[in-house]
Amino acid sequence: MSSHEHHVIDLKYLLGAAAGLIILTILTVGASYVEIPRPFDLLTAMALAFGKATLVAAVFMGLIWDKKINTMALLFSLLFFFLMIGITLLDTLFRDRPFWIYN
Amino acid sequence: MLETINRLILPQVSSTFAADVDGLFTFINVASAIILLGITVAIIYFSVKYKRKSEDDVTPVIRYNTTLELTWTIIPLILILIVFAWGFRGHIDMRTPPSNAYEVYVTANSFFWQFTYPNGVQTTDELYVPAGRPVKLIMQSRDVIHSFFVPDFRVKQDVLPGRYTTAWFQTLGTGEHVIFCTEYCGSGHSDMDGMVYAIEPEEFDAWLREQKELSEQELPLAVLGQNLYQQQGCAGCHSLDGNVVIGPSFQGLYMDERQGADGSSRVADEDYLRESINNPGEFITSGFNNIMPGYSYLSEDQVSAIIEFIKEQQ
Amino acid sequence: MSAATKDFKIREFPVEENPKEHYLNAASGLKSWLFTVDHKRIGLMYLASIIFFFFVGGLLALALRLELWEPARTFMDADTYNRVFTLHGAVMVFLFIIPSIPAALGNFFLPMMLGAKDVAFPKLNLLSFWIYSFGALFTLYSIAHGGVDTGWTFYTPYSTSTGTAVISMTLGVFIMGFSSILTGINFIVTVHKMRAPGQTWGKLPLFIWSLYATAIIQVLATPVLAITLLLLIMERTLGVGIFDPALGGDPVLYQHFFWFYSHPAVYIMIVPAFGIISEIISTFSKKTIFGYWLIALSSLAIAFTGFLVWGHHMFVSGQSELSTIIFSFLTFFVGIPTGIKILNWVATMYKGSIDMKTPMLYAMMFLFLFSIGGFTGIMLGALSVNVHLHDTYYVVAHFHYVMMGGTVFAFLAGIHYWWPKMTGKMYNELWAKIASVVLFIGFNVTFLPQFVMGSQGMPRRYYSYIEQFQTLHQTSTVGSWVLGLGFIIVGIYLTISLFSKANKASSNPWGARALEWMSSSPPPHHNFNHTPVVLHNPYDFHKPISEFRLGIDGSDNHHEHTEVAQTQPAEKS
Amino acid sequence: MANINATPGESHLAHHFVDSEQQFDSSKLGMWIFLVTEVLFFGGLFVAYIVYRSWNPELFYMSAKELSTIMGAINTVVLIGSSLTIALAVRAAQLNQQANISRYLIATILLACVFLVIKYFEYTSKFAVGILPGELYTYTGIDHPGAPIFFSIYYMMTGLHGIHVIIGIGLMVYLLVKTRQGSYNAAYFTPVEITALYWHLVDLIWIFLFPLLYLIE
Ligand code: HEA
Ligand code: HEA
Ligand code: HEC
Ligand code: CUA
Ligand SMILES: [Cu+2]
Repeated sequence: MSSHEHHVIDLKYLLGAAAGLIILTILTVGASYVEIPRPFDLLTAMALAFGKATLVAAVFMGLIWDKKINTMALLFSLLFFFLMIGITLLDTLFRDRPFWIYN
Repeated sequence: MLETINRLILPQVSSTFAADVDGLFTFINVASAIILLGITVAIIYFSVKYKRKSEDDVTPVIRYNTTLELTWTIIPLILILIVFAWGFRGHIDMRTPPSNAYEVYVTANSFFWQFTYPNGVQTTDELYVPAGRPVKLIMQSRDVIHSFFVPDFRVKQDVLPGRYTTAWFQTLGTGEHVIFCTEYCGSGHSDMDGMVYAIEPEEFDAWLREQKELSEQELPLAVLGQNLYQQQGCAGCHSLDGNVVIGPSFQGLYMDERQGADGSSRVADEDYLRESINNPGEFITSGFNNIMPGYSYLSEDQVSAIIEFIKEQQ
Repeated sequence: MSAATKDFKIREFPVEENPKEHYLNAASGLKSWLFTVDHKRIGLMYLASIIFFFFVGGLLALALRLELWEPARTFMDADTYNRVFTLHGAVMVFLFIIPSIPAALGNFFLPMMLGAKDVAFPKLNLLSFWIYSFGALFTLYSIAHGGVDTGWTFYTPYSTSTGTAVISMTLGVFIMGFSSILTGINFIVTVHKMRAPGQTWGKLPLFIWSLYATAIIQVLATPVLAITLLLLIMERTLGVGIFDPALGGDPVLYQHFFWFYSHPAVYIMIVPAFGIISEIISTFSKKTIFGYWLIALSSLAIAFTGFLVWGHHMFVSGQSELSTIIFSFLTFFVGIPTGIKILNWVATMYKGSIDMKTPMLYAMMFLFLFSIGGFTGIMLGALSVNVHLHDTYYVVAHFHYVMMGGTVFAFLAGIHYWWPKMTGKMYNELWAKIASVVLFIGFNVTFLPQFVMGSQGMPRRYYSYIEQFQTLHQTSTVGSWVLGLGFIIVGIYLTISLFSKANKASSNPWGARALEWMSSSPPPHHNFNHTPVVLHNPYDFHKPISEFRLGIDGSDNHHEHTEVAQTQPAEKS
Repeated sequence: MANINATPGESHLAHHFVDSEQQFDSSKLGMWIFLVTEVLFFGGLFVAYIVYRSWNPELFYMSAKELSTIMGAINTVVLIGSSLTIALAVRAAQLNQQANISRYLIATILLACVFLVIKYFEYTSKFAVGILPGELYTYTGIDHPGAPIFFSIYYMMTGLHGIHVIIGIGLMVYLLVKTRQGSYNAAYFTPVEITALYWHLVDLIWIFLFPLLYLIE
């Protein structure tokens, strides 16, 4: 039971992912020149970035073919990152607003 | 009996929301005590009853009991919901000053409190308030974070640099109550205390007027300087009798040869004193830390008054 | 590693009593310790360092208490006092309690309980010890250079403006953070990949479950502390101003960052202690643990919930009302899984065969003291009450009850429990019991009065105080001496037990069932002389002990692969 | 698990592992967990970024204008390229193509250096006009009371990222030396694989930094 079982990623996937990444980069830059109303400009940019991130993680880092636990580790880190941001924003965005029950 | 215990372990009840806080405090204590007692009794009882008799005692296999598990999930769950709701309700009161509250501006400095009343009167470390009327404090810090705490009122709020925070209270009657700083702020943190004097509203109005008149009087420079010495909190760090408190004493300071921490030395003439007050970090006297706040917001006249006062301390 | 045990022939491996060869004499000389990759030796080195720093922290605490004898100055000035409590807090938290149970006892026993020869990355483990020592050096350096006077929380803007050695101290803590992270990574991977054949998740000892939950917190929270301290260092050196209102920054944001780590960190401190208690209560009651899965999973529940409540340290900091309320609400939910643990432990004792040996005695004290600490935590989580109690001695008493009464008492329980396994020697039971009672009394005399004075409004971090509090402070100070006396007794009888000859321990003095007891005392270099196989849950006391001593027939752990490993430059990971 | 007693054909098996698959999986899981810590490490800075951006949207808009989109975009492409080359290096190792491992590693190192050189030019052009972090900030082109804050965050984020790039280069140089010594082959390439994972993460973080710092409209 040794290492030749490791999945060798097909060349076409690697090149395809790279191409996809370049295209998405061009799209990202392009989108920044288009007037998109606020929050949506940021959302578009982030959606594109997440698309790119998924490509890197899934193909380059081989998560598609890998043990599920590794994917879970990555997702967990994101979950906690979002918790950190989300809960902090509950403070910083609502500082000058008293809680609705008050008054 | 609970009441007696409370009086022993809690400060006096002197504001409108203190009683509610104490009520929740008691509730949690009693509930906890009951559960704790249950646990302790069980432990002791089991240890005695099921004491090991021999090395090959056989014990039953009990892995799980849904009813029990549910019981000790649900009862605590109910208790915490009560505690949350109660604390939350109390907190609403604490965070919503009535709109007719009397407003006082508070400035926290290392290590003294300045109170500014609507008519411009200022006091240091002494807060006068009309008894029985809601008072709202609008607070800001001039340097690091401090925290305004009056145990008798159950009021506490951090005071931040660069931003206002507020607190409010309404006393139940006249009285004197101690103020503590409860956010660690350096050498003088434990000395950063003060007093709230709740006095009858009429008395308060009279006091306010009197202070206003006093402040408008033409005073000799040195006397004005002495007032500022008290008001601006210099007294917290600089003594007049030669003792070192946090900073060097003012006694004999004028025209003295001062040794700097960097080895240089300077004569404490008027220029030096002005600089030391406005920008104390420029020249650090040896043996001391660079902790004195700058007073560049004082007017030229005020600085001169202080200098005149320092000159008198020979 | 899901191993189908049926592929192998298994047989019982009797345990060798008082072996001639074991990990302690497998090699000798200072170098054989400092550069060892044996998890057991690394564990012991951690243990020694941790005990050393506990004494440093303890001496600082005695100094604190002594200074508080008189309302004004007793024997040190305000600046010294401020440095002393900062160092006490920082040493106790970062150098003692965070590494304490995981890095010392965990390192020693995690691989043994899994039937593994070592942790997954032994070199990383050694590196982690060295990083810890290196970080500790920075801390000592900052003590030598005037100390730090910010409090262990390093709140800005005070920490960016004070003239003390903040940078070297925070750098030290930053570095030690990596040690904590590496230990966490090592443990997670070891638990996932190196369990003995047959050891499914449902057959893991609860100490492993607790270390696993702890490792998850370490891995997720510690990096945030690292970035926080890095920002603080940048703030002091370059004035980046992210936390400085003068440059557009916000000091409250610092507190979010700090507590995002430091609240979960309190569960780094306590969850491993829970693990020890599970082992001990079951063993000394000689009874299957009650609610195995609930105890196991509640560790994970605590770990997860622990990430959502950090703002309860900031109720009066000026954060928004919305977050204040949400944090308060979530805070209480940690109490539920914790309570489940406590009550399951109590239920385990029911109809047991209870033997009040020293570890069990400590475990009972733990239950009592930690419950008080936990309930007062609930008190502090209640919004309106917190406003009154925040930053008073009530908080000081709360966290000493959970950290000292909880973690330290559990740590003591663990040390006594595993002492025979680690050293091969038995301590004096009578003296151990006397010491535990002295500690218990001393502890309560020290910290109960602090609840009272805190409720009355005595603020913490106060070098001087108003006279009203003097009696309570003096009682507390006297208590701290009783504590000191207790620790001196512990130190003496443990040291004696090491050097006396007559008290050799058997391999399983308590009649426990977990794997580490199925090896000799002290264990051999490779933990077991065979590859252990697990059939039962480690608390199945009704199964014959021989079924816990199984191993793969013909397997020989002695020198399998070792020659190869030594000649090859083994890879780093 | 079948070969508990297998004689170690793979010389890289450390003594405490049962077989090389266990060892490989362990290393990989270990690396992934390390990457988790990296995500949260950078995560702190992203939180700071988001909080300050929500407070000062105008400032972020004005400040981002100072950064060169072209340079940022080029660097993005460079990093994506380097991710591809290191993935190819892993592939080469899996396929036992010794020479290709070296070749791709060199390509990755070169691309990483290109990234740093471009970053260097970006930094110096900012320094030249007084755009420095925090207190050192002297630039007057942005009319906003909290003007330094954007660039403080910018320098912290890109600086930390840059340090990761430098560490990555160091690791790859080490791999290159080892490859030349013939240490890696189809049976054993764990170090290449986990370094590649690390490098991809460096790329991942840049993928987020680029739109957040350079492309604010
Ligand atoms: C080991 C460390 C440890 C542990 C385990 C805890 C556990 C808890 N802590 Fe504590 N805490 C600290 C260490 C710890 N804490 C430290 C160091 C500080 C101060 C830091 C500083 O400022 O310097 C602090 C401060 C602190 C505060 C801030 C106080 C302030 O500054 O204003 C709060 C507020 O909510 C709090 C709450 C809690 C709660 C709810 C728990 C819960 O986890 C407790 C849960 C346990 C129980 C509830 C008991 C058992 C349960 C039952 C028997 C079932 C029945 C239960 C119910 C009915 C609820 N803690
Ligand atoms: C693990 C954590 C831990 C532990 C175990 C302790 C243990 C103790 N702590 Fe501490 N403490 C903290 C963590 C801890 N503390 C923290 C985080 C703070 C907050 C700091 C801050 O505000 O920033 C704090 C703050 C703190 C204060 C408040 C200071 C203030 O706010 O002004 C006090 C005051 O009483 C105190 C006392 C004690 C005492 C008496 C012990 C005792 O339990 C100690 C018992 C140990 C010994 C007595 C040592 C035994 C040694 C000997 C007997 C000497 C023998 C020597 C030789 C043979 C050479 N601690
Ligand atoms: C927080 C404590 C603190 C406060 C409040 C404070 N000072 Fe100081 N002061 C110091 C310290 C410490 C020094 C010595 C270090 C230095 O030179 O900066 C000092 C130095 C001085 C000096 C120079 C003395 C010398 O040694 O040559 C003068 C003059 C002075 N202060 C005046 C004032 C005045 C006037 C006020 C009030 C308006 C004031 N200080 C408020 C702490 C304080
Ligand atoms: Cu001001 Cu503490
Ligand atoms: Cu907490």
